[in-house]
Amino acid sequence: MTTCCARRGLGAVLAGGALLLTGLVQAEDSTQDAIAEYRAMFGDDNPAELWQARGEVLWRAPRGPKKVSLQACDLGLGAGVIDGAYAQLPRWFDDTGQVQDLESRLVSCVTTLQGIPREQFLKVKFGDGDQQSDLEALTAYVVAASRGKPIVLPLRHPAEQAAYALGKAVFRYRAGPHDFACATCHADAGKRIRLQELPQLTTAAGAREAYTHWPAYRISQGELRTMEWRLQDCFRQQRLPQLKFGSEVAIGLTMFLAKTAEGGTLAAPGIKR
Amino acid sequence: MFPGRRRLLIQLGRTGLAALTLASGLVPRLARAVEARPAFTAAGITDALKALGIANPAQSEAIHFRAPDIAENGAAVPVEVESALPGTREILLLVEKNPHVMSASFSFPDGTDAYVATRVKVAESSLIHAVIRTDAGAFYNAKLVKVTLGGCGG
Amino acid sequence: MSDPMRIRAVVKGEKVEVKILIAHAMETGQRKDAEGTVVPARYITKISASCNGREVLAADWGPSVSKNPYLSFRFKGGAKGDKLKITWTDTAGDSRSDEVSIA
Amino acid sequence: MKVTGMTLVRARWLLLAALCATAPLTLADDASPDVGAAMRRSFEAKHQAGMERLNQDDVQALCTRYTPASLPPAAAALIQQASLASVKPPAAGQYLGDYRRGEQIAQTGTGLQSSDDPAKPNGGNCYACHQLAASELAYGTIGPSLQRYGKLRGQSPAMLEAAWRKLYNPQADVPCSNMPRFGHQKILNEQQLKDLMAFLFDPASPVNQ
Repeated sequence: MTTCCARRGLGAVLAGGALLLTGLVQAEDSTQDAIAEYRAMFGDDNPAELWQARGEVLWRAPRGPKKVSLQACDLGLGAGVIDGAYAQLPRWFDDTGQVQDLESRLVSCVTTLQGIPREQFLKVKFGDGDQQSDLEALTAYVVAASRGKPIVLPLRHPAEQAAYALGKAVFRYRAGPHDFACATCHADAGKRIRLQELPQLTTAAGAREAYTHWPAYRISQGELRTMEWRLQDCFRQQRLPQLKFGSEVAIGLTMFLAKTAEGGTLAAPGIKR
Repeated sequence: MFPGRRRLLIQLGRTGLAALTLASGLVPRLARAVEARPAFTAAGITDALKALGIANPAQSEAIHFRAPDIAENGAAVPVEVESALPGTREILLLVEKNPHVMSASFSFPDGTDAYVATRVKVAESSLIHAVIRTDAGAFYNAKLVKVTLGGCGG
Repeated sequence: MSDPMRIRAVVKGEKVEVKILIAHAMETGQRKDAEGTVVPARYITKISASCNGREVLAADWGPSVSKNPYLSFRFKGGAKGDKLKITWTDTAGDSRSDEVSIA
Repeated sequence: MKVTGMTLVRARWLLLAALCATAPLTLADDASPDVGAAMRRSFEAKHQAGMERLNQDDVQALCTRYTPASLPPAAAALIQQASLASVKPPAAGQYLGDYRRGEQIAQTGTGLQSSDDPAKPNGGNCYACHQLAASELAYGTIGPSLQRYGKLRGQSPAMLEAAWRKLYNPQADVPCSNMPRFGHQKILNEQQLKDLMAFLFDPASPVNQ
């Protein structure tokens, strides 16, 4: 039974031969078609749901020294409002005097409302096998409540504008032994790394394509990954030191991406290679 | 080491040192202490089928087997099998190039469709076999899945 | 302690379509953690489904079923409101059952 | 910038002068936020990835500010000149190593990340950006296809020298190129560069099939 051929593959070759397409173009297209099929086969059955479910429990349960739930947490649209909140983040918060993304805002709520120390809560920022991250679960839950909502970021506060300007500048900051910047891979249209298409993050279309699907379940890791993780891992691959959680560069880049993606419809948590 | 496997090693290396070793563990060589079922410790298709008591299954186009031609990531390859063979009792999934070929078996009582969709780990480009046990003997169909690299590779 | 499964069971014509996502690491026993310690093998070996107490699927799994497993199947004889129960057991002897009403 | 440090310090002054004379843009005038300072506040050293990696050399600073298309000609000329001077040819004019090892280097994406083992050799990760062997489907398109590189060009001394230069310091040919300066930044050592050269030029290499 080991000699059996790939029936689908053979069928494609026969069909292509009849049309006498040029070999190179055909090979290119069939590779991309196959990848598209791979992605399509995952459908809507996204393990990110497991994180969303856990996040919902964490959101509602009285926890921490103060034994309260997060239902009084203000994510920008008022206490306890999660519907559409992610679509309007990052934003300025008067109570902390900072521009915050969803994740750093969740940390503020957990520390101030529930009294859980920041270090304790952030001990597992990013989950790994047995070590589950409460932050990832909460993020997944809140993000899912903005599915189908358009991104709206008016940037009325000067600090929001400053965050955007910083992110935009950081995007082109070349450094490290490889001279990489975000722009090295994400400033041009129609490029790819290996077989991975690269979104052109300087355009609305490209930024929307990327931003509206993050956070995402990463198949390669079997984990739900957040935007803070995404940025930290990009800088790791740029060969730079480690991006600090909730740092001004993390918030700035997120603001730059979100603002560039403004008007896009959120579809996160997504599913990624 | 096959090129496909090496590529996967590189690909999985992206999560760092931990992942370099994770890669080698993607499809494990099982300790007998953990795994007592002979089909799940068999190294090749022949041995696995022998352990399952199946000899010389015939290929059948009545087994609809859907899997992508190319998998962006071997950690999860979607597969969908539906058997139109009458009296289908069991669907077995075997990944030929995995060190342990046997991935899963599904049995269907009366009233349940001879259909299953799941996701399996594929260590390197490989044929995936769907073996069907029916009241009238065993049949199979297979599909080649190429495992490739997607991202920055580190 | 394991997390609940996500189970969707919907009547489609004369059949019930079931889709399941399970929170399980499906550890192969070869992976090392960040400190270089081998993470012991731990994966689901058995999974079964029953509808109002009648078995509708039984499966044997090895470690090459993907992490956070997905499983979909279809059966006849289920109706809206019937109870569908899924149970898995892993190599560590841990086991979990979750039940949903068919929609 | 050890090798070209002196050259570039001088080049920078020349560049400033050139830019001041021709355009309002200089390295000093910057209405944008102090990105370098924000970067230093936002990162922390991790394993082999120390904070010094956030510091920019002159090429990085200029290429942060400009793309190859927007780079003022004076700056481009200075980058090229300094980069050309940085290129160190291999010992005894031996450009070609082992294409099999070269293929490994082209396939390997690790090296110099905080998560990488510093004891292991760095990869070149060529396939991330370039098509090389026809048999490898998983290739990137950030850089041009290098399929049949040697077959199309032959092995004349000029060809070998040009390819070595591109691997060693691509800024010598394309100022503000996206490609890493593999030799100049010591990402790959001389033997690794020779192995990659063989991967490109050896008639038996999969690149030339």
